[in-house]
Amino acid sequence: MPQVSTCEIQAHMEVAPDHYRLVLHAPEIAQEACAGQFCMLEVQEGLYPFLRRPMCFERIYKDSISILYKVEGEGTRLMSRLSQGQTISVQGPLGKPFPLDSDVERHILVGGGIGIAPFPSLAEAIISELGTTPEVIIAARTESMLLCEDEFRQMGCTVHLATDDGSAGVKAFASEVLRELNPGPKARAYCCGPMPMMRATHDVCQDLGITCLASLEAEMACGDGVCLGCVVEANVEIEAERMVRVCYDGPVFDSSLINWSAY
Amino acid sequence: MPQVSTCEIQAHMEVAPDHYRLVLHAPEIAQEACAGQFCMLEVQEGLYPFLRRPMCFERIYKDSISILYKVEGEGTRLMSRLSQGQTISVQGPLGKPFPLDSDVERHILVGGGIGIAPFPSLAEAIISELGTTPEVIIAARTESMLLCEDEFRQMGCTVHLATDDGSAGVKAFASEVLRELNPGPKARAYCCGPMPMMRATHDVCQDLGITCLASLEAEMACGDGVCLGCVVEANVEIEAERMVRVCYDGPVFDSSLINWSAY
Amino acid sequence: MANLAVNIGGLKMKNPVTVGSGTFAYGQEYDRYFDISKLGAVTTKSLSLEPRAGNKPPRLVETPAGMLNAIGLQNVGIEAYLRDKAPFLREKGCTIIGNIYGKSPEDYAELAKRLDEAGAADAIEANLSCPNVHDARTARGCTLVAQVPELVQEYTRAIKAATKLPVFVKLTPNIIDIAEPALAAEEAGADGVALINTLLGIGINPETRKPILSNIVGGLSGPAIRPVAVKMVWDCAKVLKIPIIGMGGIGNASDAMQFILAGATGVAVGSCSFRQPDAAIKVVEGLNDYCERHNVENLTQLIGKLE
Amino acid sequence: MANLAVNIGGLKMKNPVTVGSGTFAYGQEYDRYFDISKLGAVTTKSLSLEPRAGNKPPRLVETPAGMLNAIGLQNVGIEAYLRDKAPFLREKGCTIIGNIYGKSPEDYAELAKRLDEAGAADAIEANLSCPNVHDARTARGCTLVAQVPELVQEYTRAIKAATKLPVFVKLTPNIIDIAEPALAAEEAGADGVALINTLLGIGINPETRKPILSNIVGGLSGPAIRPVAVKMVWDCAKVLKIPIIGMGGIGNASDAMQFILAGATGVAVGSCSFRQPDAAIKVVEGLNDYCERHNVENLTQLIGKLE
Ligand SMILES: Cc1cc2nc3c(=O)[nH]c(=O)nc-3n(C[C@H](O)[C@H](O)[C@H](O)COP(=O)(O)OP(=O)(O)OC[C@H]3O[C@@H](n4cnc5c(N)ncnc54)[C@H](O)[C@@H]3O)c2cc1C
Ligand SMILES: Cc1cc2nc3c(=O)[nH]c(=O)nc-3n(C[C@H](O)[C@H](O)[C@H](O)COP(=O)(O)OP(=O)(O)OC[C@H]3O[C@@H](n4cnc5c(N)ncnc54)[C@H](O)[C@@H]3O)c2cc1C
Ligand SMILES: Cc1cc2nc3c(=O)[nH]c(=O)nc-3n(C[C@H](O)[C@H](O)[C@H](O)COP(=O)(O)O)c2cc1C
Ligand SMILES: Cc1cc2nc3c(=O)[nH]c(=O)nc-3n(C[C@H](O)[C@H](O)[C@H](O)COP(=O)(O)O)c2cc1C
Ligand code: FES
Ligand code: FES
Repeated sequence: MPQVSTCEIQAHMEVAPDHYRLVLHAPEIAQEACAGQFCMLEVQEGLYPFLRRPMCFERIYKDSISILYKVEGEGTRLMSRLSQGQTISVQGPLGKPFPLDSDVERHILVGGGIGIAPFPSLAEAIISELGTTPEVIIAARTESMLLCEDEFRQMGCTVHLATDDGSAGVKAFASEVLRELNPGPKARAYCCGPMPMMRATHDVCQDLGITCLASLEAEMACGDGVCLGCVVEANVEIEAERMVRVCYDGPVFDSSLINWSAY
Repeated sequence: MPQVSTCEIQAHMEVAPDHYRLVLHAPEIAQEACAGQFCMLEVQEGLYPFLRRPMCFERIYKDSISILYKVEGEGTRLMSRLSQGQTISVQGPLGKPFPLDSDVERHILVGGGIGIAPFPSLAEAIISELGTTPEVIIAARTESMLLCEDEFRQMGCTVHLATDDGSAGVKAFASEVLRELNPGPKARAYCCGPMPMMRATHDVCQDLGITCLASLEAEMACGDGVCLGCVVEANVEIEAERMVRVCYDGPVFDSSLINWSAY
Repeated sequence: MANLAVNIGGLKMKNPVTVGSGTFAYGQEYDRYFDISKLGAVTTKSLSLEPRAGNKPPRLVETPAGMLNAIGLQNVGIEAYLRDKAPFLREKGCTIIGNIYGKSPEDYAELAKRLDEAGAADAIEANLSCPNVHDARTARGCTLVAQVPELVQEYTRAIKAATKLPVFVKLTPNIIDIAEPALAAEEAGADGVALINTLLGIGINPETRKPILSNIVGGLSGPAIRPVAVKMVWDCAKVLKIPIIGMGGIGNASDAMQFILAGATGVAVGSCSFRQPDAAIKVVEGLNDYCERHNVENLTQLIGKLE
Repeated sequence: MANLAVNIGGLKMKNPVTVGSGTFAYGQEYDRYFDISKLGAVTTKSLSLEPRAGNKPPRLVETPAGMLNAIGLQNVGIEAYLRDKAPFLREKGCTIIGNIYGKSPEDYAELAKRLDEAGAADAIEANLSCPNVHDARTARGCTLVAQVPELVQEYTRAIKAATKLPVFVKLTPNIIDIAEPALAAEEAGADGVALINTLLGIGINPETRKPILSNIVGGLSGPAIRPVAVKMVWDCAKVLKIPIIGMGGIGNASDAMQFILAGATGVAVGSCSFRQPDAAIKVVEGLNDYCERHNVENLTQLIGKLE
């Protein structure tokens, strides 16, 4: 069950320009959380910003969770000013986790920019629950924006880097790197990043005939399925609706369920 | 000239139940500030609360100022959560200071509850600029709410205590304590506190034929004379207006200029 | 425990607190945070005869102390509501205010009748004021039924004729004098009015130079609009005999008390649930605390008791 | 430096930024924070023929992302303005929009004439929409001149006949369709419209059970109402030929750009100055930055350029 709890900030550090890691003491939430789910953070007390901010779980520890985030606008800018010892209200875990399927032989995580955020916890879950080690494609604009490389290597993952400007790894889109890896039919891709990047990854997976699990983003108000603000258009009906809720029916969807032509 | 500056919190401590002292590094403002003036604090970044909060200067040091405040509502509650090292936006100094008159032989400061806040800096100014030591009447609901007693004693002031419940000092209103002190015609009273307390002090001073300088409170938006939100009714016209601005024409007024019957 | 029970035009509620239509879906999601049957009532998302897909995303913009939405009444339709949603609310023992939306008086009448016959609502709230759908074009300058008193009467009569359940008419703040449609609803037999729906607004992204909502215009809700809502409740309370359900930016008991003192018999928590999913039940608890603190035995004593 | 100059119905301004009447007094106070002559114009507090004492305090309530005020048009009167206030603005070299308020078309005409003759304003803004004074009762349900298109015409004509200065008519958001009075003003010869004035609202203190404002009702301003204001500017821009001065919750250049893209030629910073006294000049600087960042040579290119 999701809940709302006031959590102490255990650590808060800048990990790349404008990118931060926030570690929160959140035992109840950590206990329930699974990779792919997310939480809604109240950036500061009071009515500004009015809405909570959705953030996925980078890591899920025993008593705490970590969030990896990028300063985008006003809310995340205020968040970046929080310091250790302060508290913050966290609502979660929310949404559906990445499904873990033991039939899959090759797990390839494809993260673009801050879209890498849900994958450290997913890699951990794949390792601990399925006993295999996923491969990771980390893509970013430029070298300094490549996130979590060390984390993945420490877990034993093979890491492929790609940058738009070629400053590190190959100069290519993440989806192309995925294609080059020649994933066999028993492979599965997991992707998260900007919509065009996810769409391209979906297309590649369609070509290759493999399943692609995409973690979508949308503007959210409730984060919890009630406001119908965060919908995307699906190819099927979920709970009798075709406009499906990213927060509740997702954020993780089999990419073939999404009507990508709307993006 | 008043200004707006971002100031670091040098110290922040609870001095009585729900009462705090906030020390701010504010060199430009400290340099200009005089006892009786005030500043407008932005409680936290962003639009909540929407308006700044008026707070007078408890002490004015070389590079810093201190604020003594009581948690009243949402804004001061959020303020009380700030910690050392954080910054806060301060606008000031604003308003007219207490006039310092060397003809006055006996200065009696009368503070009710948190209304004591402007008097430590006033006592200092009287001592340093007029070379005399004021007397102070500290009144409060109960003993634990008596503020600044040690500060005044350290400056050499004679301190008279009064509580509503008799838990410390005399069980009497501040205005009555003032009357008992038999201030001669060359005495002057300075008062700050709840409106009824100031009105009573004004009445006593009228009886005694002495000048009473009252530091008024009013809801403020701009704190700077432009919105006309903080007016009180005067017996005279100030800058062609009878509804005078507490923030700009005051907050310190000769109490005989105020139409107390409106309160 | 103070007595918080109210009777809104025949609808008995154990406390005055319900939720804003469209901010609580059909109850299931928030039931994970608190027992929703403890609310005075649950108001459903607006139900239409056919399922509606709603507007294209983006549908939301955050604004200072509020938000704009242009959901466009996405809902499962009356059929799926009766089949999939109402049973849950009934099993929980909730009092249900069925909010309905249609394109004509006949639609509304039909919806009210079906809810009534199926026992799937205890009262009807007719949304005559959704800013995000434009099926019902009306007089010049007006785009909402609730802006035209004569239409309010026509719609209200049609609904009243179709059901014995209490009927509440939901009004819009996009108007000069909200008392006019409120009086029209009263004259036509409404058992109460609900106000306010959202204020029309636009959010623009200066960087892209585009409106943020796909629909361009959305409805503004949240604490930002609370003073407007309290004023409109007060305006209506001065002239109406039927009760009022007040809403607009209520997030805690103190907010709710503003509406009650201004003359509301019921109150609804809307957008504030999004930031605090248990806000509605916290309002119930807070109203009880308020009554105890002020030695008020029956909360009804305070309705309209602005001094 | 981008070219920010605009021409609002004959009033040339070096940039589009002015201030909300009543949020900047007569300029002196904020001139201590920045050189106010750098603004496109300074709009004065509403001036009346006689000095006005305004309403009794309390006159202010803070609200979420905004505030209610019921100042009641306290002002020094035209006489004292001409004698004590205008000279300061003139010496500074400010462009002046003289905002006026009266009880009849004749009052407005007289005020406009005196400002014009004394050279104490470069344009006239007629406040037909102050919610805090009730001298000018109008049609049923309406309490403001700006709610009644026929009255807007009558007042506008009277002012136009009295002065050669550009005349702007200030409108109220408490209405169904703001384009109606705006079109009425245009027809009657107005050189521009200014919008929005405040939304009507009430704040209640639940502990005392009393309204917070002595006047009970006040006007809501600040970022809370910004989406409503942007929408109304957009509504007017679609149908008007005369320019619009947009306002309502503008606190920075990005806010101002929303209004400009929606169709405003000028923008005014109101309540946000209270929290940041140099907000208006920061908007000027920010608009310049915006233009440079987007390679826009003349800001006028962006007026109404919502995609
Ligand atoms: C399920 C989910 C998980 C996410 N996980 C992460 C994460 O782990 N790390 C991370 O850095 N970001 C993540 N995001 C994106 C993050 O929520 C936004 O960057 C953030 O809300 C921006 O807030 P702001 O106040 O800084 O920006 P502003 O632009 O000021 O925000 C204004 C409004 O837009 C919304 N918004 C803006 N950008 C986005 C976006 N990309 N997605 C959704 N809403 C947005 C905000 O929530 C807010 O309501 C996630 C989004 C979703 C939906
Ligand atoms: C010139 C001046 C100097 C002051 N100096 C001090 C001081 O040194 N220490 C101190 O503790 N308090 C002082 N006050 C009072 C202090 O400003 C209020 O207690 C504070 O603003 C309350 O804010 P809040 O958010 O906690 O209360 P809320 O009740 O949540 O505030 C709501 C609104 O009411 C206003 N408000 C509430 N109470 C008062 C009040 N008594 N006076 C003015 N506005 C009020 C707030 O500013 C805000 O706009 C001073 C007031 C003025 C006018
Ligand atoms: C996301 C959202 C969806 C809404 N959907 C509906 C709806 O379907 N029917 C309706 O009558 N009102 C709807 N409303 C309006 C609310 O019920 C309520 O009248 C309004 O939001 C004001 O209350 P609030 O400020 O507490 O949210 C919706 C509001 C929001 C924010
Ligand atoms: C304290 C205050 C006083 C005001 N006085 C006037 C006035 O005298 N004349 C007028 O036309 N508008 C007056 N207004 C309205 C503003 O000029 C402006 O239209 C409104 O506040 C919306 O802008 P904002 O949200 O930026 O404040 C006043 C507003 C405030 C907050
Ligand atoms: S954010 Fe409300 S339904 Fe998804
Ligand atoms: S607070 Fe604005 S004039 Fe005093």
